[in-house]
Formats: sequence, C-alpha cells, structure tokens
Amino acid sequence: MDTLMQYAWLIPLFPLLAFIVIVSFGRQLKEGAAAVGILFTAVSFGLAVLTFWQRFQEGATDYKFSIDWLKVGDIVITMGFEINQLNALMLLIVTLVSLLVQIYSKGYMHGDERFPVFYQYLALFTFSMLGLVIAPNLLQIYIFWELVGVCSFLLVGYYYFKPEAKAAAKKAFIVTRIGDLGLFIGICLLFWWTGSFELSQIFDSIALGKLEPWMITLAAILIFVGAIGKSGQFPLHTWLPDAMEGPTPVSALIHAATMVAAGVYLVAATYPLFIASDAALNVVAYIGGFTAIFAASIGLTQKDIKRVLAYSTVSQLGYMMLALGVAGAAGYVAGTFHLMTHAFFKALLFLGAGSVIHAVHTQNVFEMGGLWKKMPITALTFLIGCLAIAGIFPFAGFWSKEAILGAVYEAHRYDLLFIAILAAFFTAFYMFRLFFLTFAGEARGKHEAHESPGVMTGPLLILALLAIVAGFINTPYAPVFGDWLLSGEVGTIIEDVFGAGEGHAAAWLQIAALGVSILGILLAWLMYGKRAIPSDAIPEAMPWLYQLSYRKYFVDEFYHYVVVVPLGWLGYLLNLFDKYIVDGLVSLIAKITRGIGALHGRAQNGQVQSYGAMVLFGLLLLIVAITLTAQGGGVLGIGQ
Amino acid sequence: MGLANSILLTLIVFSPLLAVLILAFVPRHQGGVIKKIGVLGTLLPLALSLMLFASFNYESSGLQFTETAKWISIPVGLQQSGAIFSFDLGYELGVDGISMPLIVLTAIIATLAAVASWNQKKRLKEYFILFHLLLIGMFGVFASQNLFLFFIFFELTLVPTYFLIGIWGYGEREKAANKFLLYNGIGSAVMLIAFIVLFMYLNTMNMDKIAEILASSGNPASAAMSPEFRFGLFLAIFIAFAIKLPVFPFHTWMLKVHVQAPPAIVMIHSGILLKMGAYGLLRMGIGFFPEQAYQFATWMAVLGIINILYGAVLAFVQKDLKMVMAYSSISHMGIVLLGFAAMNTIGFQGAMFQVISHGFISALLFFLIGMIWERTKTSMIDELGGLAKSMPFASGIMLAGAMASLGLPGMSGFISEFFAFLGLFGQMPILAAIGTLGIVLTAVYLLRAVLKTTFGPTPGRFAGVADAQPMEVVPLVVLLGFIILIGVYPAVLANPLQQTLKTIVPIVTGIGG
Amino acid sequence: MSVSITSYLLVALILFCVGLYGALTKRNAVVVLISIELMLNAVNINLVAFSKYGLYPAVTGHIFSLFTMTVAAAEVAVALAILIALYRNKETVNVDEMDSMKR
Amino acid sequence: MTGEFIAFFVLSLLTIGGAVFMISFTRVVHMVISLGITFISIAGLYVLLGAEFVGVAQVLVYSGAISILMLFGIMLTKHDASDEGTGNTWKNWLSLIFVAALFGLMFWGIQSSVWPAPPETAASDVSNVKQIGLDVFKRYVIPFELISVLLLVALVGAIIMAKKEGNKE
Repeated sequence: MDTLMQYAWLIPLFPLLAFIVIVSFGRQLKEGAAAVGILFTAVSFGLAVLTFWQRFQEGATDYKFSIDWLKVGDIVITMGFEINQLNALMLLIVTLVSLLVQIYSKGYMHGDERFPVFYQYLALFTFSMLGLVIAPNLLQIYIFWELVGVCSFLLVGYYYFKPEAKAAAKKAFIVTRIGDLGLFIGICLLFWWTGSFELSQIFDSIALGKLEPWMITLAAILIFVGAIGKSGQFPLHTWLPDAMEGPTPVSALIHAATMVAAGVYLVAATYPLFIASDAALNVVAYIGGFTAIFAASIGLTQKDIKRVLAYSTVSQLGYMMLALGVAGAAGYVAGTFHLMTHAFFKALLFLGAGSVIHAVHTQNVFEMGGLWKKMPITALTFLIGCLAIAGIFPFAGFWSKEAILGAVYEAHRYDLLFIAILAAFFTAFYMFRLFFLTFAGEARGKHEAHESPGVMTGPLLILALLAIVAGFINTPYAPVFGDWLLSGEVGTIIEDVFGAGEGHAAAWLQIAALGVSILGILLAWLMYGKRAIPSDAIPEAMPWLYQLSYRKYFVDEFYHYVVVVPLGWLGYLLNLFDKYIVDGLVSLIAKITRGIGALHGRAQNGQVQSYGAMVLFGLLLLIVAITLTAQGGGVLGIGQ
Repeated sequence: MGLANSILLTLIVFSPLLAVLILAFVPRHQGGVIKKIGVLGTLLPLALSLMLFASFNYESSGLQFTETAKWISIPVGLQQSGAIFSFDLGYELGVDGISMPLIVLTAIIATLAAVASWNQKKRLKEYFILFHLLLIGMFGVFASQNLFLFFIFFELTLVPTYFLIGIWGYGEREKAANKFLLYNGIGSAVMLIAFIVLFMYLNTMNMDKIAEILASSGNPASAAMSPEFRFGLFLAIFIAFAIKLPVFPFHTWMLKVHVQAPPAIVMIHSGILLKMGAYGLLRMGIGFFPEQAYQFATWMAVLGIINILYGAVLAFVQKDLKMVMAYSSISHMGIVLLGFAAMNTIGFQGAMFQVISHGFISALLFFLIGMIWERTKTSMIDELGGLAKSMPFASGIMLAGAMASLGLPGMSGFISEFFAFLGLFGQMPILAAIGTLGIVLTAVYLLRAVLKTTFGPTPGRFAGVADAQPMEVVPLVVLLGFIILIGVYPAVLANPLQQTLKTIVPIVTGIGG
Repeated sequence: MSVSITSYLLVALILFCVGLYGALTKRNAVVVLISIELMLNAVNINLVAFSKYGLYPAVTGHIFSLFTMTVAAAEVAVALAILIALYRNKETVNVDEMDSMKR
Repeated sequence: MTGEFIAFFVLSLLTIGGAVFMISFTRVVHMVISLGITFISIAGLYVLLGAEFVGVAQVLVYSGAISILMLFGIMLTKHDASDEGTGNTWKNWLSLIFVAALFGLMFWGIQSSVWPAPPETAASDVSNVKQIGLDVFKRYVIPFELISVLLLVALVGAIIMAKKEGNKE
C-alpha cells in the first residue's frame, strides 16, 4: 500500500497537464476545455481520495520524497513532496472543491468569450494550490504560494475590460505581496539560522534548541505576516472583498475555500515553530480574533451579496487563526477542522450566490428577494450553507465552531472567547439577513429568475450534503478526526508540548453558542423576514456607526491616504530630484563647460585691438605675478 | 573538433565579421536581402556559442578554451643582463563559468534583436553593419582574458551603439547618444586609468595573472601596493562599471538611451551591454580586490538598496512605458549589487542569475513596447489601454514578462531575486529586509504600467490593432521560453556558474571570515 | 644738476603709454600705425638714454635705435601698402571691420 | 636749474604734448603737425643725450619720411572724422585702465630701481658719428646688411601690394 503515496506527486501534475493542454489547444477546444479540466481534476481527486484513505488507515509515518533541484555552493536545494495528515486532508479538500467548481463553471461561464482561458487559469490554480499543500520545504511553499497569488490575480482580473476588476486584481496582488514579503524574510532568516528550507529540519533545530527564543518569535511572526496577507487578516484584509470582482466560481474556489485558507494552512504546517513562542501564538490569536469580529461587523451592512460572503470569509478565517493561536492540540485540531468545514459550506454559499447572480444579473441584495419559489434547489442549499456557517446543530459549522470555542475556553482566554461568541452572533445575523433578503419576501428587481441548470445545481447539492455531514467526523463524543490529525509527526510535536487536548466545550458552552446563533437568526428574521423591526432603525439612530461599518471602517481610505498618496508624492518628488538634481547636476557641469567655451568664443571676435588689450592684460598679470613671487630679487628675479 | 575547439572563441568573437563583409558588398537598395543577411548573420555566432555551451566542461573551475598569442610587444629598456625588457600585450581569450553563459546570452539576444529589427526601414545596410560590429565588441568583452584586449572590445561596443542610437533612435536621439557616449566615455577613462596603474605595478595585463599576483602577499609587486592604494583602485574599477550598470547617481544616461534608442538596440543594451558592468564588477572589482570589495560590501548593499527603491519609486510615477522599464532596469540592477554585496556563493549566484535573467526579461519587455509603439504610435501609459482585447497574445506575454520581472516563482526573475536576497540576509539582514520592500514596489509599478496598457476598456482607436505577427512571435516565445526554463530548472545556469563562483568566494570569505 | 636717467625713462614711458592707448583704441588703421610708431620712438629714447647713463655706456644703444628706425620705416611702408590694398577692396580702413579672418 | 634741464623739460613737454594731441585730434593736418612736433622733440632729446647722429637720423626718417608717408596714407584712404567718435567707449575705458595699470607698474619699477650714478664726464669727445660708423661696419656689419636687404624687400613688397591689381585679367 505504500506505493500509492509515492505517486502523490501525480495529484498536482494532472491539473498542470490540463493547463498545458488547454494553453496549447484552447482555441480548438473552445468550451471543450471544461471537459479537459474536469477530467484531469477528477483524476487528481480520485488519487487524493485514495491517498487520504490510505493515510486514514495507516496514520503514523509521513511519506517524504525529494530530488535535488539546485546546488548553490555546498548547499543543495531540493524539491519534493510530503504526505502527512494535514497534507492529505488539504489535497482532498482542494481537489474536491476544485472539481466541483469546475463542473459548476461549465454552466456558469457558458457562452463566455474567453472560456478556455478561464479553465486554463483554474487548472493552473489547482496545480499551484496542490503543489503548495504537498510542499515539504519552505522554499517550495513560497514558490507555490506566489503562484496561487498570481492565479488569484489573473482570475480576479478575468473581466479585464472592467476597470473595477483591473483595480481589484492589482490590489489583490499587491496587498498579498506585502504579506508575502514577511514570509520571504522569514524564510531567508530561517535558512541562515537553521541551514535549511526543509520544514522537518527546521522543526528539528527548534527541538534541539539551536535557535534563540527571539529568533523563533521573529520567524514565526514573519511567516504569520505571509498568512495575514493570503488569508485576508486584518490589516491586510482589504483585497479580499474587492477580489469579488472575479467570476463567482473563482470566488468560491480561491477566495473562500482554498487559497485564502492557505494562510491558515501555512500556520498549521509550521505549527511547531509557533508553539515554541508564546508571543507569536498570542499575535496569531489576537489578530485572528480581532479580524473575526471586525470583518463580521462590516458584513452586517454590506449590500453586495458577494461582499457579505467575502467579509464572512475574512471573519471565519480569523476564527481559524484564533483557534490556532489559542494554543495547543485542541486549537490546532479545531482550526484545521474549521478550515475543512468552512471550505465546504463557504464554497456552497458562494456557488449558491453565483447561481442567484446568474439568474438575476445583479449582486445587490436589495434588488433580489422572493427567489425561494423560483429557484428552490439554490435556495435550499443556500439555507443549508447559512445554517452551517451560523453553527446550528447538527450542521458542520456547529461542530467546528464549537470545537474552537471549546479550545478557547479551555485555554482560559475569556476575552477571546467573548469575541468569538460575539462574532458568532454577528455571523448568524448577517448570513440570515442575506438569506431573507435574497430568498424571502417579494421580488424587488425586474428579472425573470429561474433555476440554474443541473450542471450548476449538482455541485450545490454535493456541497450541501457535505455541509451537513462533514461535522460528524469530529464530534466531541467521537473525535476521530482530531485523533487522526494529531497522530502525524507534526501532531506528535504538538502533543509533546501541550499534551493531548480534549478541545470540546462544556455542554453549557455549546448551548450558549447555539443560543447566540439562534438569537442572531431570530433578529435577522424579525428585521428582514417578518419586518417586525424596521431594518433602518439602527442606521437612523446611529448613522455614524452604520457608516463606519458600511464604509468598512475607512480602512481603504486610510491606506489610500497614508500609503498610496504619499508614495505618489514621494515618486513625484524623487522624479523632480532625478530630473533636476541628479541629471541637472550633470547638465549643469556640461552647461558650465559650454558657457566657458562660449565666453572664450566671444573673446575671439576678430578685433585685433581686443586681442591687443587681452595681451596687455596678460602681460600685466605676468608682471604682477613675477613681481610678487620674486621677492628681493629685483623686478625679474634674476638677482638672486 | 580539436582544432575547432582551440579557436572556438576567436571564431565566435569574429564571426559577425562575416556578415559585415557580405553586407559591405550588397547594394544599398536591396533591403530584403540585407535584412535576411543581417538576421542569418547572427545565427552563426549563435550556433558557435551553443557549441561552446555543449562542450563546456562543468567540472573545471578554471578557464577553458583558452587561446594565447603574442600580439604587441613594446620594448622599453634593457635589463641588467642585457636582455630587452618589454611590455607584452597578449591576445588572450578564454571563458569560465561566468563568461560562458553571458556569451550564450549575447548570442541569443543578438539573434532575437536582429529579428526584432525586421521592421527597420532606414539605412538598413549601415544599421546591420553597425549591429554586427557591436556584436563583435560584446563577444570580445566576455571572452577576453587580457585587460588591454578587454578595454578595446569594451570601447568597440560604444561606437556602434552611439551611432545606432544617434541615427536610428526616436526624437531626441542625438542627445541620448551624446549622453551615452559622455557617461560611458568617462567610465572608460576611469577604467583605463585603473588598468594602466595595474599594468605599471604588475607588468602584466593577463587577468588571471593579475588576480594571482594580487592575491599572493609574498610577491614584491603585490607587496608594493598598500591596502589603501588597492582600495583606490577598487573604487576606480567600481565607479567605471557602476556607470555601466548603472548605479545611482550615474543612471540618468540610461533613461535617455532606453527611451530614445530603437527597440532592438534597447533589447541589446538593456539585455547585454548593462551586464558588462556587472561582469566587470565581478571579474575585475571583486576578482582582483576581494579584500577591498569585502570592506566595501556594506556600501555596495546600501547603493544596491538605493538603486532598488529609487528605481522602483520613480518607475511608479513615470508616464512613459519606456521610462517605467528604464527605471525598472535600474531597480533590478540594484539586486545585482545586493548579490555582490552579500559576498557569498548564494549572493553571487543570485547576482549572476539576475544578470542573465534580466537580460531575457528586459529584452522581452522592450520588444513588446516596441511592438506596441509600432501599432499605436505611442508609449504613454495614459494613452494606452485595453490592448488585451485586440492583441491578446502579446498582452498575455507582456503580463507574463511583467510577472517574471517582479519575481514570480517559476520564472527566472524569482531565482535571481531570491538568491540575491537570501545571500544578503546571511550578511546584513537589516539592509536585506529594507531591500525586500523593493519586491512589493516592483509589483506596484509593474502592475500599474502593464495593467493600464493591457487591461481596462479598449479605446476605439486600438480596436483594429493587429496581434503579434509570426516574425514577432518567434522572439516572444523564445524569450519567454528561456525565462521559464531558467525559472523551473535553474541548474542549467547554475552548473556552469558553480565551479567558477567557488573559486571566487573562498578568496572573499577566506579573508572576510 | 643734470637730468637723471629716470626722467628720460619717464618721458619714454609716458610716450609709450600714450602710443599704446592709441593703438588699442583708435579705429582708423593709419592712426593705429602712428601710435605704434610712437611706441617705437619711446623704446628708442630708452635705448639712447641707457647708452649714456647705463651701466656700460657705449654707442651700441645708438646703433640699435638706428636699426629700429630702419625697421620701423620698412614696417610703415609695408603697412601702408597693405592698408591701401585693403582700402581698395573694402573701402574702409576701420580696424573694427577688419575681422575677415574670423568670418 | 641748468640750461640742460630747461631744454629737457621743454622738449619732453613738447614730445608728450604732441603725442597726446596727435591721439586726440580728429583732423588730418593737425594730427600730422603734432606728430611732426613729437618726432622733432624726440630728436632734440637725442641731441640732449649726446646722440647727435641718431637725432639727425630721427629728423630725417621720422619727421621727414614717415610723417609724410602717414599724411599720404591718411589722405589716400577715405577719412571720415565722425568715425572716430563712435568708438566703443567700453573698450576705450578698459584699455585706459590697462594702460594706466601698466604705467603705474612701470613707474613703480623705475622709481624703485637703483640706477648707476651718472658718469662724471661725457663718454668721449670723439664724435660718436665716427664711433657709430666703426661699430656698424665692423661689429654689426651683418645686421646692417640684413637691414638693407629688409629695406629692399619691404620696398618691393610695398610696391607690389599697393599696385592696382586686376588690370590684366
């Protein structure tokens, strides 16, 4: 059975093949490109399932393989792949969601002019993401980390003719790049401190105490900065909502389920580094917690269906970070678990939103409404997604969220617990606000909505199913998933440090969390479903608060005026400096030379008398000079 | 094979002469024939340099394909024994792991630039003759192992470039050409002084011998040079090549050249001629005076960072696509300096990778800008837009080129950037961290420029613009192919570099500790 | 008390300076020539004065001033010939306008 | 106040005065007259210095020949009196400053130099005409001959140049 894992490198390879095929024959394939993409991804998915299954069966030993890639001096840099619990899980999630999204896109993108290009990008993304999750060393992680960023950029800017898409793509790329910078520096520093890019060797070095504590903290925080960028954590979250300019399937795949979760994955993959430093963990926890509540509060007021979902994603990612940061085995399991369940239900929500947008051709929720009857499947699956994300028993979200709350509670971090519960309330509220506005009530827009084709609803149903059942693999009563996850090498290190955590909340906490969520839903129903409470009560009562939330706390404006505008000014200043000082200095020298030349040129006026005067002047100078220098030697200085 | 190998370098260096001779006998009005000869003429050195690449011995760290011949001997006096004492200037060629890839790069870029000259219409005959003379100079610079010979070839590149810019450039071509000549002339003068001083002290112009004598403390000629004196010489050589590279504040000539020169010449200029600065810096600056270079490393790093950030910030505000790319070149050459400043194998490797990779990338981008200019008659960013609609292929390549330029993994730019910074992090982490800001800024200005040109709504006047023609597809695809090849399989370039860098680094680090 | 050498030298100096000023400022070429003659005369006075009051009094000074006169005469003859030729061609003897070497 | 001093004073006054008038006059006749006065006074100075032969030669060559030659020169060319006034004043002032500076320097030099005491007696009673004759035809014979050649060449040259051209063309 060991043989199967040896071929895990094929998993990312198939999407790459698909990419190459579509690039080469895109024009001939036309919409057949979808078939190619789906087929190759399906093969990958099959392999991933087998790999996962094998891991699940065997547990314990990780499989690692590498080849020499580049020699620099005496250092050999390798490329390879590694299969452990976390990787196997990620492989499964990524291939599954990617497959479903590609199937869905066949319907959603139907008729698009650049259909093959879309699949081309999707395939490239899938390849990169898979490459990222099986990478055994930081350099490889970084390489694929950047590649997924580029794919995200390409896909966000897919509608290249739209200025908003252009701006969003640019923003997505640059903001994540700022985060990548941290990762980059972290990798370089770790390389010099430990002499390797290999994760295993880095962990060994830490275990052996080769690194000073401040080094570990610094490296961990730098890596986390990378995660902040990718996972849209505060303060680099601004790109993610804007990235919704991309086609909706892309939002589902990249900006909900997989790529943005890469930050969480990165922290999880380098978790031994983090747990060696309390400071780093605290940073992770507080940034995660703050992002969770911050993004959720913005999500309350947004009008664009996809933006609500985007802020919800940011918030949920903050939740995961929070879980990872709170410490310990429980947090690790909870974070990863939530990553998985979130991938399913958030992809479901996005695809559902896509289905709605496909039908009504608007993204403004206030122009929707009454779609429940017109698109029953979409509505139903969307409801399931909402219930899952709100954490209603027994949907997947319930179990994972409850695991996080439990972990936080156990770590006695009550401030974070409070934030988490509040965020859960917000989540429940804005998700159902969205649901009621979209599906309940009367139709507000002028549109002939109808149910999407089967190729789109199929994936929705599958994801809905997963959103219902995925939670059951890690109930407090049977923590199969947690036990399995902690049985790997990384898991062992974590358990060595913290001991096996229970990681599940006390019953009262479960009930409290559930109650809060239900409260949120109730409020949403009262305001938008039944309209018992006027929905503009709060905006009218406290317009500044509403504006603050609606305008996203002015973070974008802040960045614009604090970073972009000064940069432009600096640029203009330096431009002037370059033109007039650096270049001007040289020109000045040239001009002076030319001026002296011109001066002499003017003296050459052809007037004999001027020349005579000049000669006289020279003679005078000579006489003066000789008289002054030859002291006591007579006029000509001969006497001495 | 034996004979061919023994004079292979001479063949490469002077092979463009064949085209020059043939062109000299082609009547002026037969433009088509001249073009064909011009392009085919570059294939000969390309083939020969590929032979060089193929038969290069990766295990050896020293010089290969060496050729030595007596050339000039100036009798200057009698020795006590009565023998005539004379200055010998030899004709000495040879390549090692650093210069071999550069020769291959030169051959490749030259061929592509010749193809890119296909749309040239003005005074074709002179154009291609100068073009091939320029080639001789470039090959000679990388192949010569004698300072005198090096200098001659170095100067030989200036003259044709001067005319190529001054006659075939855009609006302010004469000014650009003059500026080019002025700066580079000053650089050459400084370099010549340094060379002459070296010659006076050491009585040899052979690069290997010079390095050897300077390294051996027992040698009287070497002992006669105090560390301060050596530092002065190092600075002179540094400045000479810093002007070429170019390093802030000697960069302004390059902007003019990049904006005014014809696209094919910019490809060569930015792709190869700038690289002569980096090559000379490594070979002569660091190779001759490792100790002094080590002392100077911090300043080199600071200059490198200034180059990176200064270039990047300025590229951000430029209105002309060509200016963006010119400043981008400055910014990228800063990375070369950073790699050198690291003074370790990783850094040097990064720097040399950057030299090669930027050669390909900038050639690609400038070629594209030339294409765009030909179709739209503008290179102002504000006037362009939405070209992805009418020229999807070219826009795609442009995006890919920009990605390579900003260091996307899987492309050559990443490898060089990564290793240069990685090397520097080992020595000066704080400076390196400041320098990495350049990575973000690069993304900022490149995306701004490229997205503004290719994305967005398509103005009506660009709707009918044609996509790349077959003659243009070739260079685009080949260049991108090389960029990706080096990015995915860097060993192709690292292997030859490896052994040679190993010989330089011990000297450096052996002293510096 | 006899007249000292300095007095002669002073007279010569004044004469020389007047001649020099004239040579530098007058526009008519003939006047310039005359001024030059004045300067030559000043030199002659010096020569003769030195031949009497010099360190080694001798007639050499006289002979030299004779030579100078001869040369000056030749010079004036040639210069006037040039001027006349010039005047025939250019209708002017104005020094300001004699700059054809520059043009 | 010896007679010699009075003679010197008068002669030098005439010399300098003539020169200055020559420079400042604008009319031809006046110029030539003042020029003649200068030359003759210089001849007087020569006599005062015991150089009778030079003095005579001065009268012959300068006052006789050169003044007349100059007169012809001025008359043969177009002379426009108003021309003189429009000279470049800026240049004149500069020249004046330079000349004054030169004068000052030289004056200072003459005054500060130590001169040999004037000889007690006149050099010799032998007429210096004879002395000159001896020297010219013995010691300075070659320069003398050369001078004659120079004069001849100048004569021929002047004739050729002043001759009207273009008759034969």
